[in-house]
Amino acid sequence: MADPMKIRANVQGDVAIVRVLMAHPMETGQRSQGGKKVPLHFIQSITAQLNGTTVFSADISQAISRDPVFAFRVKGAKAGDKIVVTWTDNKGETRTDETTVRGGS
Amino acid sequence: MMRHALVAGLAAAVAALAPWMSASAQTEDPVAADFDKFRALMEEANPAELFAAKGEQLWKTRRGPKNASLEQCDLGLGPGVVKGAYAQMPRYFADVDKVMDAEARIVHCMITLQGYEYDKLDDRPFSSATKTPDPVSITTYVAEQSAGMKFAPPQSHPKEKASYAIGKEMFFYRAGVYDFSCASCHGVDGQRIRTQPLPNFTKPEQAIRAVQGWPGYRMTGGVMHTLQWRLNDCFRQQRFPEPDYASEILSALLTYLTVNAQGQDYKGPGIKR
Amino acid sequence: MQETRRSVIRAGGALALLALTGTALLKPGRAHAAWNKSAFEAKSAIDAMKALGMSSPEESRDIVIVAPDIAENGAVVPIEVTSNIPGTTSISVFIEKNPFPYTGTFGFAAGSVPFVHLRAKMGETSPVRVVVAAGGKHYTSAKEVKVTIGGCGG
Amino acid sequence: MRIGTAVTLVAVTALAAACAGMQPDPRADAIAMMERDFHAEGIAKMDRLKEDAVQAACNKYNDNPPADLAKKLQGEQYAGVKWPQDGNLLGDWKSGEKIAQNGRGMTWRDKGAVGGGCYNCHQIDPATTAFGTIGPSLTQFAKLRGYGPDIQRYAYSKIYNAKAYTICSQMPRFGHAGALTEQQMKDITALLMDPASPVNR
Repeated sequence: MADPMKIRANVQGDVAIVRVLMAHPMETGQRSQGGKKVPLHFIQSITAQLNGTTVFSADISQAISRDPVFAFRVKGAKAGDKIVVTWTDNKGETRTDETTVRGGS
Repeated sequence: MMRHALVAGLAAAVAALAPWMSASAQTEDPVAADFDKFRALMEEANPAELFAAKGEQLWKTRRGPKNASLEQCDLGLGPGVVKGAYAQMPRYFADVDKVMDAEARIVHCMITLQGYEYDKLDDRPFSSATKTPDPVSITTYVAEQSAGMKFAPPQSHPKEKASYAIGKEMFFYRAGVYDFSCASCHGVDGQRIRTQPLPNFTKPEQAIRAVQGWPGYRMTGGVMHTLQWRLNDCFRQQRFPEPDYASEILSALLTYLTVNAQGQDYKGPGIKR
Repeated sequence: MQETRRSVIRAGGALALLALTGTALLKPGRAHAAWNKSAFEAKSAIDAMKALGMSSPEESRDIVIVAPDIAENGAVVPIEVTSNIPGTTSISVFIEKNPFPYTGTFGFAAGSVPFVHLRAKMGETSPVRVVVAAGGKHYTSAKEVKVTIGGCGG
Repeated sequence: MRIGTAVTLVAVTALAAACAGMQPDPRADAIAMMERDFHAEGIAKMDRLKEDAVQAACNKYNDNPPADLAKKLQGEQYAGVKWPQDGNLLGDWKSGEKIAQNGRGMTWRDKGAVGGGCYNCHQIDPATTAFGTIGPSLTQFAKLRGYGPDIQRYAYSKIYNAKAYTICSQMPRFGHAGALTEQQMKDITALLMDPASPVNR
């Protein structure tokens, strides 16, 4: 099973900055190991929800770096709100993690 | 002392003879500044955190032949105390009567508390694209728990002083097919190898660069590396034989480097090129 | 031959687009179209944009791209995009000189700010092109990122 | 193997400690610890940790040995330079540039030497912008010093053994160490000395 994500969401003014770290090899299919090509293996889709409503989504290619990092900003989020992030990769593997929005800067 | 005077004299002479040198060092600065700016941007969300999270889990989970967690491991501040321990290592440990750096101590605890064998931990101790060894993740976790604290490796025990002295000798020891020492690259101000700037680790304000940012998430290959890996790779490029993983000589060299950097803030696990 | 293949791909794209309307209804979680295989497999940014239905986007100064002039390491190039165009619904990124230029589309809904931070692999020096969708139209801007081979061997 | 080494070294360390009890000797302790805590890997054998006379003098005197000792050692190093049998010191500067660019070789991952790594420390062809600053710039090397046989011999022997001129130079002794072949050293000499080389244009 995939390792958990690290999600941080901090309110700054009326916007919550959400930073997501994902553990994934993001193999391009071009890299060789022991004389063999490592097959294409990468996250394709990401969605993020704030209290159950989708606020951010992404479709990505294998060109996103290994252990992907994304940041996005959500208006109107308050301390205590729930952020849920899900990714799905090209092998159908998926992972969902959540965090609580923190107040302050 | 004499060495410093000599080196400073040489540097001054070189600068006087070759004015282009300082000029070219200056033209390189905007690029270095740009690198620093984007490094800072990346440090706001560093994949090293993923390894720290994994390391925390490994620290707290009962594992190994003895089915024990590492929560009784004494990193110098008492059994189980992780907060601030990394910034105060290497230090002397009475139970082994020697000085150990953080990773060496973690390996020691994995052996004594959990029953792992050194030979297995030593087999492939550095991260690869497909595997991050457990001590690397655990060291990352332990290091993260000292983020924002000042480096303060103790120098009160005679063995800690001896460790510093031995590390210093090691730093300046020239040998091997190319006659290199650590100081060949890191003993003079303002030099670079190819395009890479070379900090002078004999000076406190630059010595911090030996220990800052480690453990580091390497952009190349996207793997986590600790100071054990960094020193190993230094000796490889120095054309020396290979140092044993988590050995006392590496703890001594780390004592020398960390004491030189003492009093400066540790920012926590970093991102490396 | 090539022409035929392209029309097939285009037809595939159209089908996907049709399918999307259905999936969008089934999966309320998505803020934009389904993973567009033909766009992601396109070998040029222009072909990828065509597959995404982004023909002839308009140059815009309201797209801010923050990326290094020279990447320290092509394996991890940080890119931040902010769109100041009202009604922005998505930001798409194309690294023109990569073997597969289309890097991703980031969709914004329900109060999310049209901003994204991502990190991408770059094989060589290339323009990083951004296309923003807003109010049914497309806008574009680009920034060049130099990728050098550093290090000293040994 | 390791256990055997460890046991011997415990003895060595004990001995060192006994001596250290009288007078602290970090240098002896460091050498004993290195001998114990390093192991041979690939072509990098343990004998690489042993100082030769030059390294020992530089280590002992912080890279600044007494003048008479330095002079004696430099003479010995110069005497050890093996000159090409055919008497020709200049090879192909284009090949020399490639060797100068390549910094690989002689580590425990290598099978032997590959390049000279000259650019790691020196500016040479001004068109090659990725160069280090540990050594002086060699741009216009012969243009400034002359193209004659004396300077050719100086360049060749300096590459062969930099310690023949400056006993604690940071530059490796490429010929002495067997890291570069005679032909490679000729090619690098040509890079510095050939009037057609971009170094002198």
